[in-house]
Amino acid sequence: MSVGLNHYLFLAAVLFVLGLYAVITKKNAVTVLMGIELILNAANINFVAFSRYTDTDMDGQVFAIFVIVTAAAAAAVALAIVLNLYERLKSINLDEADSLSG
Amino acid sequence: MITSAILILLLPLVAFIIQIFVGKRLPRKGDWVSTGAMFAALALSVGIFIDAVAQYEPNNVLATATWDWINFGPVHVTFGFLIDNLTAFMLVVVTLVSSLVHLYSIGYMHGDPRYNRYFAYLSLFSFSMLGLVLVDNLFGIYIFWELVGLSSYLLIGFWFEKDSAANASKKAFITNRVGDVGMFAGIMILFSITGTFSFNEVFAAVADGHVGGTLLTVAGILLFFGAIGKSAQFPLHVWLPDAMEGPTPVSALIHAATMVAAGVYMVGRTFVLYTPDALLFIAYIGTITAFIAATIAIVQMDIKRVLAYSTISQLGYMMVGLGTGGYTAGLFHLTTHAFFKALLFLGSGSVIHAVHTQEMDEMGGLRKKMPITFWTFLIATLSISGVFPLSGFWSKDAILASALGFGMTHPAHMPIFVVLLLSAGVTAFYMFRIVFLTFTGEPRDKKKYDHAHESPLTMTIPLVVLAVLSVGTIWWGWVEHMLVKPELASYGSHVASAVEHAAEEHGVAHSAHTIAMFSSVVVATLGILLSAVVYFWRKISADAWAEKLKPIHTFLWNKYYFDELYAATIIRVTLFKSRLFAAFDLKIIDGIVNGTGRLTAAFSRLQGSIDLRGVDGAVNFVARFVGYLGSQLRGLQTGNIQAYIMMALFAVVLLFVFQQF
Amino acid sequence: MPVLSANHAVINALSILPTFSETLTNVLFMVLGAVIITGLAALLALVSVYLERKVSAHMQDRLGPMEVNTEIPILKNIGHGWAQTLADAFKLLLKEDIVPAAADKKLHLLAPFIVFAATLAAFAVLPFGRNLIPSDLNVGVFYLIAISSFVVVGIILAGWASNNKWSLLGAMRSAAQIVSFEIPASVSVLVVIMAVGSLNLGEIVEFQEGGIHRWLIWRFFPFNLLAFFIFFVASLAELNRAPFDLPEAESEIIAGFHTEYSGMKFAMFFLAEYANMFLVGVIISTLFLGGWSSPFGSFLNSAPFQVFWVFVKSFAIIFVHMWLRWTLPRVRVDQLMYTSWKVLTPFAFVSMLGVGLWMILIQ
Amino acid sequence: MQDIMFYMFAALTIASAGVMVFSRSVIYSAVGLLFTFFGVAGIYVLLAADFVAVAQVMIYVGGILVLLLFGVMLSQRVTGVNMRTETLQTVPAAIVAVGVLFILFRVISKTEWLVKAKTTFEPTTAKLGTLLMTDYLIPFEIVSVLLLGALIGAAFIARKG
Repeated sequence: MSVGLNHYLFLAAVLFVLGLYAVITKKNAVTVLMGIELILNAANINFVAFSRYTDTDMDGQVFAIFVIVTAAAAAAVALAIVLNLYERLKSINLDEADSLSG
Repeated sequence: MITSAILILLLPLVAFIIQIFVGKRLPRKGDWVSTGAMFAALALSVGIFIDAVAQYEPNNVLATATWDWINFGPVHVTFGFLIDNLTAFMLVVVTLVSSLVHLYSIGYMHGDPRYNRYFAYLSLFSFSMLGLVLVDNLFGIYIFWELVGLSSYLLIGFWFEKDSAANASKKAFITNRVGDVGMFAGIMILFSITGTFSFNEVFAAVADGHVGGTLLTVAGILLFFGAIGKSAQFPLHVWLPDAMEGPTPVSALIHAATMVAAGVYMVGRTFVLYTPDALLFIAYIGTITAFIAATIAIVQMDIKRVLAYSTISQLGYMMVGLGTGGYTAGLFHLTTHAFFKALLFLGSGSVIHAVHTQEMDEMGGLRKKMPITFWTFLIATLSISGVFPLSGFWSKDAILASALGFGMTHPAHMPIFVVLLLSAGVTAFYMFRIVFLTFTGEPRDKKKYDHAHESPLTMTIPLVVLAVLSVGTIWWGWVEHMLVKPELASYGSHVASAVEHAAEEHGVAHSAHTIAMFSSVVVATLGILLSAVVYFWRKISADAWAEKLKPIHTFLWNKYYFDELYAATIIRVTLFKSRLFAAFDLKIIDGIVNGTGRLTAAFSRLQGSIDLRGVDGAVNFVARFVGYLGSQLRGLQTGNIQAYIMMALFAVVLLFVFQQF
Repeated sequence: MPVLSANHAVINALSILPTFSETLTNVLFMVLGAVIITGLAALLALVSVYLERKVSAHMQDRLGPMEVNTEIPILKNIGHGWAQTLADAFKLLLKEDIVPAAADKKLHLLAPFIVFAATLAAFAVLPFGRNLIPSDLNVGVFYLIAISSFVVVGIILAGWASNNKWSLLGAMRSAAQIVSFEIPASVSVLVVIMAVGSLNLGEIVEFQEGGIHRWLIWRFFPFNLLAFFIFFVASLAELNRAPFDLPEAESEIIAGFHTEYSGMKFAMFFLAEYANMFLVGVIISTLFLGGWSSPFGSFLNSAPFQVFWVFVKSFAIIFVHMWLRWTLPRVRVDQLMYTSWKVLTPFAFVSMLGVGLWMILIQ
Repeated sequence: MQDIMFYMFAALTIASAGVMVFSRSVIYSAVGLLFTFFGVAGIYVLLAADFVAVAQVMIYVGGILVLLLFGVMLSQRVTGVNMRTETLQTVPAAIVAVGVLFILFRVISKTEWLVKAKTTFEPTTAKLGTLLMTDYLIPFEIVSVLLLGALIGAAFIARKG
């Protein structure tokens, strides 16, 4: 069976789930961020794949570019927050940032 | 021609940028940058004007240029310049007065600690005003309209160390905003119907009848609200007298010659948009303004305030001119007024510069000390009083003729003319009151009199130039040809209006002209004579009459109690509303919150008591169960975001499973 | 890349056997191309190293390597120690590979490969002649900027994996420096892209064909000249070369990120550095100096000469790099950052604005 | 050929993503991420999105990954290879992840996509540029402002410490 849209979607699904797993399980804030990047990449693969395999001109690629750029902004802000967290807690483990605990 | 228009616009802007950033470090603090830029703009404007005269045609459009500005989906906004006879005329007026005021300011503002900033603001103002004149669309006008408002705010509050100046600037800005809201609404009404801001397209839509009826009347009146604010018309005129806290050259440029005339210009520019009903509204507002301001001016003692009220009154005249169909008359008066009123302000500035006071009580007899100032001031006074053959005579006469013609066709509206005529007499009276109190008689403050001296050359040259321009016997003829009223759209029969435009009927116009001319001269002479009797020969004591007419005097002295009225109504209501909301927040919202808190507390107490009873052994099992559940739920609230994510996803999975099987 | 131009539908239509053979040819072509590029890069790096030694020696009034030679008859007469770098390269390859005990062995090994691979990957799009572009990408310039960012990751990994303070400091300095200078460099590249209206390197060169006066460096005077200078200075910094060689400042942090490297792995860093120099030379000559096109218009502009011109221009740039290195002292860290953020970046934007306005006004 | 390339890149992507997720060292995760990004870029190339592919490499590798590495180095004891990240709630997470994967696979395979593959490929850059400046102008401007805001905000937060 030659490669078609579904293959790309499956690939994206696997990436998405891996990212999700990283986000849920990792204690280290930076690793969690990496997981988020994986999720965004998975979404991007979907965008580009749909733009290639359906009749939607190039809108998917435009969205992919927007996602990439927004991810850059998010990463910058998130890392600034991580550095701040480190200043306060001397640790970037997310389970220690639980001042909202009930 | 578009190139020179862009240059005219850019020169003051560049001067502003240079001044605001590096002005302090330039030699002479950079006053020559702004002044030079203005004179260059003047030269270019004169060039455009000469072109306009050379290629003369009524309503000739000399040049246009349009660029795409905002362009998404169906919304398509362009930006551009429009140069026609009116623009060419206004360009010369603005650049001429502005460059003379720049020159004058070099002497007047000498030694001020924020000298360069003053010139920067002046340049900013000139840029905005020229932009206002040049743009070809309503949106552009609105933008520059706000920019002039901003520079006016900055300049009124230029000496912001004084509380009065700071307050005056705020008052001017806020009052203007009130009018601008209306103007914006008017623009948006037109835009929502026609889908364009461009004058030509909107006018075309009106001419085709796409827009009309009551909606157009409303839009016109709303647009005029902007002019009410900016041109200090009743009932938003209260800011202009207070604006005299700014430097006097600023008063001359902004609050007499150009910015306040922007409202008149705007009405003139959009003249074809106004339905007969809207024009009638404009005419009545103008009449009321002209009369109220003139009467207030009689009793004021501060020389600049008198001039301010006189400005308001003259702006009212212009509005009447436009409102009664005298398009040419209104815009002509704008021009002549710009010159003689700028001259009056600059003259008063010269006096203030010499005696360091604005109270006419402390002046007197300055004629000998300041001959140039006196003679130029006298010329301007004669002009504003409407004495033949000075420029004010021609323009005011044209407006009176227009009003009379209107009244003759529609006798119900005759009071407009009568009130205007009366105000003309009052104008002559209070203007000569200034002259007599300031320049003749015995000096009332000897020390200040001895100290006084004629102003330096940079200040007197503008006076002389403006005086020459105020004489202008030859004015009327060709102005009439330059500024021809645009073709009025046929408003369709469905517009219920009793008003027709009188000035178009030649027979009436001619007889009206003759009558108006004679009556205005008579009234002006009466006013001057009365003034001379009271203040020059002192046959009648002003103080005694003030005592006799105490109630009227107090009423006028307090400016019809407008400020008090606003304080008692609008401001009071606003404050009351704010207090009401604060109380609402404090009592009701906080009450709800506190009530919830108390309820929760009560609920907790209840739970506590149940717990207690459980411990007592009554319902042991239930208590333990509740405790267990509580601790379990507490465990879920970890504060750890990852746990939350997982729970949410778990719910998603469960949902899917339930849905599928 | 063949992949890009491959037509999905056509391939599907073919039967299995031709598909396989085509695949095989494609793979063979790719492997061959990769081998050629690698060989070329290594060769150019060797030549550059040799040049550096000789240039520095002559600048310091000495001779440099003179002795090493071979017994092969013709080559023997060249002299001037031409085989010195070759010998050094063999020496490096044969040396023992020392890995510090506390180092992270896998990453320690991976880092030089990333750096070297990124450099080689960049070679894939360099235009050596009108029909001599290994892979004529539509987004060539963009690809070059993108692929060079791999180097940073390799350097950081190298510094961290060595588990050595100097290495790590050097790596952080290097990364910060490269990232900072990437901005003015990219913006000045944008200037060229705006002027040409294409990201394709071949089209950029074709835009400049027809003699020296059509080179982009003279266009939009002086904005493109400004962009050229900015790109040149930024490229010096991105190469970690003097006067911006802080990551390898011997007196402060020994040798920076490759302090703990020796033998083969060190050779890879070393080769990558000099291959990068050549890379920058080609990029500058392509973007600003007309690339393969002859300075005399159509005269001397045939295919072999095109390669010749690329090499001449690139080595001229490399010579200036060396000249600067042996003339200028090293700047301080704060001066370095000042140069990037407060001098080069604003001027790069000025240049971009200037060209943009120019183009709008002319239209 | 195309298919083989796809499987190669997919394998690279998933394997390195696996390294990223399951490795205990933060740095190894970062390396895994590097190759994931590279693999995804390859996938884009296969999807005829050359500009997006290069943008992916430039922004993710050159920007975000370097930023992440800096973040790691500035917020841990720098020297000492021991740069571990611990994990929590692995078992429930694994269950949930498998569940989500199951859902996604089911949805993907059950849906009838309106597939209409394009057979001709033209250069994408110019078209993307045109789209960004016309149909997507407002998102483009908003993203620009967002980026500027993020830049200033990040610098401010990080500086205050």
